[in-house]
Amino acid sequence: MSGRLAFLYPEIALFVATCVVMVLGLSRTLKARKASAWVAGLGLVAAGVLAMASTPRMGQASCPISGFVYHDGLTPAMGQVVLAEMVPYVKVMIAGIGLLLLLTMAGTVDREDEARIAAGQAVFDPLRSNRAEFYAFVLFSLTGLMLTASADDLIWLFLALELTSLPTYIMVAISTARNRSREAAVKYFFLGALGAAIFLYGFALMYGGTGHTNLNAIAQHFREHGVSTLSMAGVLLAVFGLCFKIAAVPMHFYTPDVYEGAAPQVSGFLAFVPKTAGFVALLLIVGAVGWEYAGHSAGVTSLFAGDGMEPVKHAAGGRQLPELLRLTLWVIAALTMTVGNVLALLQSSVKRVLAYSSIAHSGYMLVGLIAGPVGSTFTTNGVSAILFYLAAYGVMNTGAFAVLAALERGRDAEGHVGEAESFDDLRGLCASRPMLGWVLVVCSLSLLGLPPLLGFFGKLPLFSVGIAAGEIPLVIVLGLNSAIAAYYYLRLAFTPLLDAKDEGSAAIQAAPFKGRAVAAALSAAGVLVLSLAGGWLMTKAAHAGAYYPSAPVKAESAPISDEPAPLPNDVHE
Amino acid sequence: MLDGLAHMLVTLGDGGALSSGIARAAAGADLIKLVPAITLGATAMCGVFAAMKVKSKLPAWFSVASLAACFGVVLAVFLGHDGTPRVAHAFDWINFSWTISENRASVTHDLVSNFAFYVDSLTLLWMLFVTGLAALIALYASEYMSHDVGAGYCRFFAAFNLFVFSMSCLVMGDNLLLTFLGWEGVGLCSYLLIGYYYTKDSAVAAGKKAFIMNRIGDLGFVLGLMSTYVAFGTLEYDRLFDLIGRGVDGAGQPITGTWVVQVIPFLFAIGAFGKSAQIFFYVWLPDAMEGPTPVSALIHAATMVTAGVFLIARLYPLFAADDAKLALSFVAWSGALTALWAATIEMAIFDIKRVMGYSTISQLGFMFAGLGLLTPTGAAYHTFTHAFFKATLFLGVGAVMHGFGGQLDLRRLSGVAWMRGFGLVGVAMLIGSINLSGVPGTAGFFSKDMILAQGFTTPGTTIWGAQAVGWILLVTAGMTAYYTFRTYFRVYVGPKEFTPGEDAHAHDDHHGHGHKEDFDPTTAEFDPHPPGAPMKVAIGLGMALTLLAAIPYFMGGHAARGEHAAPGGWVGGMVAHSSAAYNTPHEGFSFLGLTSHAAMYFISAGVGAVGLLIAAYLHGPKGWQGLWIGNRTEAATSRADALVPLLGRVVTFARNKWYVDEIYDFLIVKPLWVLSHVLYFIDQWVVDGLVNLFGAAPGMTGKAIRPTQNGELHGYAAWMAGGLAVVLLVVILVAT
Amino acid sequence: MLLAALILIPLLFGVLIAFAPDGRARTLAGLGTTLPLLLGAYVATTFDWTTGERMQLGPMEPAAWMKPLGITLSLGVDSVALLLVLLTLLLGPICVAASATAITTRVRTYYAWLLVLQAAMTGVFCARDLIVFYICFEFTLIPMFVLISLWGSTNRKKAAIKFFLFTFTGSVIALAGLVYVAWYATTTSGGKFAGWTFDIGVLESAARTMSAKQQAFVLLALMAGFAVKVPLFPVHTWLPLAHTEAPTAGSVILAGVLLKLGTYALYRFVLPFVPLAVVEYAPLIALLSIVGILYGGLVCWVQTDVKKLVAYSSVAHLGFCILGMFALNNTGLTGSILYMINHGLSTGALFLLIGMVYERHHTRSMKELGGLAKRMPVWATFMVFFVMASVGLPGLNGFVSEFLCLLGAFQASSAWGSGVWHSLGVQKGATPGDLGPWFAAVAGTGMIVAAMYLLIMVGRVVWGKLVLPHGHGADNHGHGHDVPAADSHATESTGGLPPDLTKREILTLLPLAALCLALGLYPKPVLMALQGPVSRTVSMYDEMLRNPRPGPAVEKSAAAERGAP
Amino acid sequence: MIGLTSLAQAAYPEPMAGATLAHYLAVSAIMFVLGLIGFLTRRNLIIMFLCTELMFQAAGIALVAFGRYHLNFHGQTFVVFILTVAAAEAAMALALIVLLFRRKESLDARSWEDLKG
Repeated sequence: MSGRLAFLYPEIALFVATCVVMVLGLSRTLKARKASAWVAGLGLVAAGVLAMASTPRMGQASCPISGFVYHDGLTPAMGQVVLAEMVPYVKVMIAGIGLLLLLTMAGTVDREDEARIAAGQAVFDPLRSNRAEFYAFVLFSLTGLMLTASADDLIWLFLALELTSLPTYIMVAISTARNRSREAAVKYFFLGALGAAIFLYGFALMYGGTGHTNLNAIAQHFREHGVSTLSMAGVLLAVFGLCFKIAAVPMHFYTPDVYEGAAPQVSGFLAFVPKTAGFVALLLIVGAVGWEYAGHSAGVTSLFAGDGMEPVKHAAGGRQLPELLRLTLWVIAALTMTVGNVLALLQSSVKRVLAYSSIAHSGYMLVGLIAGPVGSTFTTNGVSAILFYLAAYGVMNTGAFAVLAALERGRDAEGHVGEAESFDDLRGLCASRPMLGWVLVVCSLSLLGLPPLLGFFGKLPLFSVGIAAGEIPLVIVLGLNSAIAAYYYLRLAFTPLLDAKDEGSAAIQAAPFKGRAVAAALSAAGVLVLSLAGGWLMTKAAHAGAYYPSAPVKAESAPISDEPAPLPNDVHE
Repeated sequence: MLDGLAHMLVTLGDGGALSSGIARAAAGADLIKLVPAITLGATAMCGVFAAMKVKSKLPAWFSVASLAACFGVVLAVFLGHDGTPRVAHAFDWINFSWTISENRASVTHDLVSNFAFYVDSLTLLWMLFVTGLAALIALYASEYMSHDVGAGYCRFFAAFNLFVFSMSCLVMGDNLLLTFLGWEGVGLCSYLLIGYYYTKDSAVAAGKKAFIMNRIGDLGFVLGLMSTYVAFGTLEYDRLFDLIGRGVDGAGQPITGTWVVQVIPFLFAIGAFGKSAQIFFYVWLPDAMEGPTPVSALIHAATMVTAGVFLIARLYPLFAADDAKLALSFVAWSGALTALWAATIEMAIFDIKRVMGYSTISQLGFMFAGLGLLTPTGAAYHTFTHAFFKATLFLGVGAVMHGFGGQLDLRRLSGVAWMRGFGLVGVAMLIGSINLSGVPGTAGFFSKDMILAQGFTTPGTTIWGAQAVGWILLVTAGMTAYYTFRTYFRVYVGPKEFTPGEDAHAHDDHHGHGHKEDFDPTTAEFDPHPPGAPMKVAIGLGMALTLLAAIPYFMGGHAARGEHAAPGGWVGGMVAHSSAAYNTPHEGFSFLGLTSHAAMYFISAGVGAVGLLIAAYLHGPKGWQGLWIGNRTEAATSRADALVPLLGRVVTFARNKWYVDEIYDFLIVKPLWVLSHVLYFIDQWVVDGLVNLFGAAPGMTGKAIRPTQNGELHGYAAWMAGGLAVVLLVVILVAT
Repeated sequence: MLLAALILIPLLFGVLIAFAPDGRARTLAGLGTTLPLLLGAYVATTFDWTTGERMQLGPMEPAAWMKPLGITLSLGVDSVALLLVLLTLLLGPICVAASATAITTRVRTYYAWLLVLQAAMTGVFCARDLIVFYICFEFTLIPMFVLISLWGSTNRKKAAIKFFLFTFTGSVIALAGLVYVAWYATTTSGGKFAGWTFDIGVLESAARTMSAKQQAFVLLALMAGFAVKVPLFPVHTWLPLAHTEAPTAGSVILAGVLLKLGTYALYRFVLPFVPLAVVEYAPLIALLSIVGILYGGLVCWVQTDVKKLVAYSSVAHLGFCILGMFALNNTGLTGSILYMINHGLSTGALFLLIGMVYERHHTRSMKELGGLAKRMPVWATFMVFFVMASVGLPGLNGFVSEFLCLLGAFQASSAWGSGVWHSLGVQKGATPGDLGPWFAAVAGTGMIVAAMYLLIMVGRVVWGKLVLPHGHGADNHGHGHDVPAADSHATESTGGLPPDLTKREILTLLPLAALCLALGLYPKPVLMALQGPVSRTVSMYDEMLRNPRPGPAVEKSAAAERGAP
Repeated sequence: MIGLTSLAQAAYPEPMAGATLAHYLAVSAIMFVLGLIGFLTRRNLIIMFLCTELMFQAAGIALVAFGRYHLNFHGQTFVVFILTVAAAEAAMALALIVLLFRRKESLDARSWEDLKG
C-alpha cells in the first residue's frame, strides 16, 4: 500500500498547507493573515521537493536532492506506467510555476477590506475576509493539477480535473470587483460544466468499451483487443471535453472573454493551470490508446476500413495514432493555431491578445501530441517536446501577465482600480518603468519564438518531432502561424520599447504589491537563463517523455482484477 | 610582380628627367611600361592640384611635359624595336587557376589577364601618333581652357591624362581584358570631357548618350571576348595568335568553317563600330562636339574613334581566318555605307564643328572599308594621316570658335583668314582641307588612294561586292572634297564679316556675371580674340606634321633590313611586322596599262578636283579667292541657296541628320521608357500587391471569424455542440 | 576563440552603451566597432589563406550548448566567410562615423542596437552549427526593425513591419527545410552520428544522399527563406521600401551586409546540401536572376527617389551575383563571392553619399536636387567614382566580379560542343552546365541598363544646373527652385553642415574608395584565396554535371525524373 | 435464495427480460442530448445548470449499465464520485447564480454579454 501512497506525498503536503492557510486566514492579527501567503509558498516548495524525492520511477533513479536511491521500480499496480516518468517532472514544474503564480496573486481580493481595516473604518470580520480562501483556492487548484499528473485511473482523473477547475471558477468570479469578472465567471462556469459533462461521457464510453477504468488496464486492453468503435467514440469525446481545458478550437470561445474579464494574475493562472491539466490528461488518455497504429501513409482508407465495428488493431512497427484520432487531432491543431493567431491580430486589448496567443500555443503543443514519441531523443519525442514547451510557455506567459498585473490605472467611475488594458497604456513603458517594460519585451519576443530566446528552443523540437513523424504539412502550418503571430507579438514587444508615451492617457502607476513585479522579474530571468542554459531542462524533459507502450503487466500478487471482490456471503451454485 | 609595381612607382615623379634617357640605347620593351605609369601619375597629380585648389596653369604644363615624356619613351622603344612582338609584364590583374579532375586526369584551367603590354610595330605605330598628338593638343588646350583656370582646369587635365592612360592600355594591352579596360576607360574619359561644361544640360545629355552608346558597343566586345575565352581558353594575344596561326582552337579542334571564325569576328566588329561611331552607332559623335574643342580634336577625331580600327587590325588573323571572309565583307560594306551616309549629312549642315565631326565618321568609314578590303596597311596609313590633318582642322575650328565667342555657323563668318592674328589658322585650315579632300601630293591623298585602289583590286569573290564598295568610296571621296571646301570657301576666304557667338562675353558662366539677355550680338564693339601663342604653336606643329605625314609613304619601311619593301612605305613595313599583317592581293584591273594603284592616283585626283570646283562655284567668294568662278559677296548667302528648292525635301532631311536620332528615340528609347513605367506599375501593384495580399490574408480571415466571438454564452455553447456533433457524426460514419 | 571575441566585443559594448550616458554613446560605439576591426585584421593575418577551404579558427572542441537538441557552439570560417566577416567589420566603424550628425534623438538606443546588429551579422558568417547560424540570421531582424522604425522617414512603421514579417516568414520555412535535412541526416544514417547534430560539416555529407524529390522540396524550402533575403526577383518588394525608410547607416548595413546573408546562406546551405536539385533548377534560378537584373534596372529608370533607385539597383546587381553562383563553375562562383564584397563596398558608399545630401537638404527626390557638383565638388567626385564602380567600369572592383559572373554564365553550357567532355582536352574555356551564351548575352544587356539608370541619376543630381529644395527641412514636396548661378554662395541652410563634405565624411568614404580601386586593379590575392572553397564545391558539381544524365533519349525530360543517386 | 451473481446472469423476471445494454445506452444518450439541447435553448441560468446536471446523470446511467455489462463495480464507484462532484458543482453554481442575480436582478443569460470581439 505504501507504494501507491508514495505518489501522493506532494499532494498531501500541499493539502496540509492549504488547511493551515485557511486557518491562518481567520486570525485577527494582520501579520498572521499576511503569513498565509508565505505558508502557501512553503507548501508549494515542500510539494515540489517531495515530488522530486519520493515519486516512484520506472528505472532505478536516485533522488537529485537526497541522493536516496529508490527501491525497485514502479509496478502497474502502483500507478500508470505508460508515461510514468512524466509524473515527477510535471509536479516539479507545477510547483515551480505555481510559486510564480502565487507571487502574482497578492492583494487580488482583499485589497479594499485590508485598506479599510488598516484605515480603521472597519473591524476584521472573519466571516467576510476571503484573502486566505483565495490562496486556498489557488492551492486546491494546484493540488488538483498534481493529482491529474499522478492519475492512473479514469475516476481519479475525473476527480482531479474537477478539483483543478472548480476553484478557478470562483477565483475568476471574485478576482475583480467589477461586473466583467462576474460575466467571465458565468461564461467560464457554464461552458466548463458543459465541457466536463462531455469528457465525463467520454470516460463512460471508454469504460464501456474496455471494461476497466484503470489506465494501465485500458492500455493493456487496447493492446490486446484494439480500439473498438465504442472506445474510439469515448476517446474522441474525452479528447473533445479536454479541448475545453486547453482551449482548443471548437471549445476555445470562452478564453478571450474570461481572460479579459478576470484580473491579469488570474488570467495568467488560467493560461497555465487548466492548460497543463488538459495536456496531462490528454497525454494519459492518448498514451493509453498508444502510438503504435498503422501509419497514415496507408492512406485515409484505413479510416473507414473494416466493417465498422471491427476494432482498429495495433500494427507491428506502426508509429501513428489510430487514423481517426490522428485526423481529429490534426484538424483541431491546425484550426487552433490558425484561429488563435488570426483573431489575435485584430485585438486592441492586451489581455485578449494574450488570450488568443494562449489558444495558438495550445495548437502548437497539439503538434507534439499528434507526432507522439517517434524516437527516444528530445528532438524526436513529441511527449518531451510538449512537456518542455509547457514549462517554457508557463514561464513566458506568467511573465507577460505578471507585468499586466503589476500595472494599474487610477480609480475609474465606480471607484474600482483600473487595469492596464489597451496597447496605448503600454506605450513608452520601457521609458517609464524600465524593468517591467523590458520584461514584457523579453517575454513577448520569447513567445514569438525569436531564436536566441526560450520560445524558439520550445518550438524547435516541435518542428523536428513533426518532421520526424512525417507531418510535414502540419509543420508548415506551424511555421506560417508563428510568422502570423510575429505581427502582434512585435506590436506587444515594441509598443513599450519604441512608441513614445502620449500624454493624453491616464498615468500608469505600479500596483502597490511588490510580489507581482518580483514575479515578472523572476519569469524574465527564467526565460533568459533557460534560453542560455536550457540544456538540463531539456534532458529532464527527454527523460520525462519516456514512453513505455508495452510495459509488462506483471501478474502481481493482489491483482486489481476486474471482477468484483467476492462478497463475504457469496454462494456459488 | 611586385618589382613591376615598384618600377612604376619610381618613375611616377620624374616625368621630365626621363627625356635625357632617350639617347640611351633602347632598353627593350620594358620601357613601354613607363607610358601608363607616367599618365596615371599625371592624373593623380592633377587630382592633387585640384585638392590643393591650384589657380595657375601648372596642371597644363605638367600634363604637356608628361605627355611629351611619354612620346619620348614610345620613340625610344620604337627605335630599339626589331619587329618581333615582345610582352612587358607590369603586374598580375585577373589571374587565377583551378584544377578540375576530368576522368582521372586533373586538368588545370586558368583565366589569365595581367597588366602586361604587348609591344609590336602596330602598337608602336598607334602609340606614336596618340602620344604625339596628345602632347600637341595638351599644349593647345592649356590656352584654350585658360578662362576657367582652377578646379575645372585640373578636372580637365586629370581626365585628359586618364584618357591617354586608357588609350595606352587599349592599344598596348597584352590581353583582350586589358584592351577592354582601355576600351571602357576611354569611354569614361569621353563622358567626363564631353560633359565638361556640366552646367549646360545639352553637354551632360551628350556625355550620357556617348557613354551609353559606347556601352552598347562594348556588350558586343564583351561577348566576343567571352567567346574567344571559351573557344581558345585564353585571352592573351600571343597565345591567341599562336593558336590561330596553327588553325586550331583551345582543344585542338580545327576552327576553319566553325562558329569560332564566323561569329566571334562579328561580335568584335560590333564592338569596334560602337566605339568608332559606325553605321548604327554614330549618333553620339556629333553630339560629342558639345565638349571643348581640344577634346573633340584629340578624342573624337584622332585617337579614341580609331580604337575600333585598331581592334580589328589587332585581331586581323582572327578576321582573316574565315575562308568566306563574311565578317570582313560586313566591315567593308558598313564602312562604305557609313562614309556615304555621313558625307550626305555634312553637305547640308551649317555648324562647322559638326561638319568636322561627320567628316571624322566618314573618314572612319574609309578606314573600315580599307580593313574590309584586305588592306590593313591602307587603313593604318589612312588612320595615321587622318589623325594629323583632322586634329589640325579641329584645332583651327577651335581657334575660330575661341576667337568669335563660340560662333560656329558658317553663314555668319566669312574671310576669317584675312583677320588680324588668324592668318596661321587660315593656312592651317587650307592644308587640312586639301589633305581631307585628297588633293594629289598630300598625305591624305596617298592614304585614301590606297583604300580606293584596293576597292578595285580585291577580287569580288574573296570580299563580296568589293567593286561596289570601291565605287561608293569613290563617290564619297568626291563629296568629301565638296563639303570640305564648302566650309573653307564660306568661312576662311571671302569678304571679312563676322557676328560673335552668343556666349561672347560670358565665355563661360563660371565667371557668373552678366546674364545672357542683356548682350545683343549686333553691337559691333566686340573684336575677335585671336589665338594666343600656345595655340599658334600647336596649330603650326599640327600643320607641319600633316605635311610630313606624306613622307612615310615613300620611306619604304624596313627595306634597310633586307626585307623587300612592303607596299605602303614605312607604315606598310610596320603593319607587315605586326599581327595585322596580310598579303593584300595586288593584281587588280589594269586601266590604260597602269596598275590599279597608279590608275587610282589619277581617278581620285580627278574626282577630288571636281568636288573642289563645285564647292568653289557654289560657295566661293568673288575674285581670285573663289578661283574666279565663285560669286559670293557676303557671309550669309551663296549660290548653293538656289539649289535648295530644287532638291526639296532631301535637303531638309539631310539637315536634320535624316532624323536618325528621332528614329532611335522613337524605336528604342520611348518603348523602353513606357516598358519601365509599366514594370514599375507591376512592381508596385502586382508583385507588391500579391505580397500585401498574403500579408493581409490572416487579417481578413480574422475579420471573417470574429463574429463567432459575439460574447453570447449560448452562441459559444452552440459552436461547442456543433463541434461535438461533427465528431459524433464521423464516429457513426466509421461505425457503419 | 578569436571568432567568439569578434562576436562578443560588439555585443558587450552594445549592452555597455545602453547603460552609459548619452554623450559617451558615440565614442563607445566607435570603440566597439574599431576594436573588432583591428582584431579582424589580426585574424586575417593568422588565417591560412592557402588552404582556404578548411574551417579554421574555431574552438578546438566545440562546446555542446544544448546537448539534447544537438546544438554545438562551433564557430569556424573558411576564406569565403572570413572575407565577408572582414567586410562587416569594415562597415561597422564607417556606419558609426556616418551617423554622427545624422542621429540626434535616442542616441544611446541607436548605437546599442547598431552594435548588436554588428555582432549578429558576424555571428552569421562564423557559425558552423545550423542553429547557431539560424539564431544569428534571425537576430539581425530585431535591430534592423528598431533602426528602421525609430529613425526612418515618413512611413517607417509599415516598412519596418513589412521587412520583419517578409523575412521572418521566409526564414521560418527555411528552418523547416534545415530541420528536415538534420532529421534525414541522423535518422537515415542509422544513427551514425551519435544522436541529433546540427553541425554543418556532418549534415553536408549526409544531405547529398537524399533522393531527387526530397532534395527538390528542401531546395524549395531553403530558397523560400534565403531568396527573400537576397532579394531575388519575385520576393524583392520589401527592399526598396526598407531602404527608403532606413536611416543612412541602416541602409549602408542593409545593402552592405544583410543582403549578403542571403547569398552567403545560398552558398553555404543550398549548394552543398541539395546538389541534384540545384543542378536541375539552376536554369530556373538563373532565369529569375536575369529577370531581376533587367526588371530592377528598368524600374530604376523611372524612380524619382534616389534611395529607391539605388535600392532597385541592388536588386539588379545581386541578380548578377546569383547568376554567377548558379553557373556552378569556378569562374562564376568566384565572381559571385567577389560580387558580394564589391557590392557591399560600392553600394554602401552610394548610400553614404545619399545620406550626406539628405542630412544637408532633407530630400531625396531627384526633382528637388540638381547640379550639386557646383556646391559640393568633393562629394561629386566621390559620387561619380562610386557610380562608376557600381556600373562596372573596368579598373574598379565592380567590373572584376561582374565580368567573372557573366563569363561563368557564358561558359557554363553543354552547347559548347556537347559530348566534347569525354575527350581529355575539354574545350579549354567551357564548363558543363545548363546556362549558356544566351543567359550571359541577356544579362549583358543588364550592364547597359545599369549604365543608363545610374548615369541618368548622376546626370540629374550631380551635373546640370544647381537646383536645391525650397525651404529647409520640407520633405520631398513640390518643386525645387532653380538657384540662380549668382547667389550660389548664398548660405543655404544645410542642416548645420558645411555645403561640401567635412573631414569626417571624407574619412568614411576614403577607405571604401581605396578598396574599390585596389580590388579593381589588383584582385589577385582575393581571387586566389577564394579558389580553395570554390573549387571544393565546384568539383562536386563538375563531377555531377559531367557524367551524362540517365535516359539519353530526351535530355530535359530525363532530368525531370532523375533517379535517386 | 438467489445469489447476487446469479441475478446478473439469469434471465430477468419476465417484464424486465427485454432490457439489454442497448436500451440503457439509448436512455443515457437521450438524456445526454436532452441536457445538451436544454442547455442551448433555455435562457434561465438555473435551468441551464440543471441541464448540465442532467448530462452528468446521463453519464452515470451509462456507467451503471456498462458496470452491469462488464460485471464489475468500477462503473458504480465512478457514479458515486460523479454524484459527489455534481453536488459540489451544484453548491458552487447556486452561490454563483445568487452572486449574479444580486448584480443584474435577472437570471437571463443574455444579460451577461458585454465582453465580446
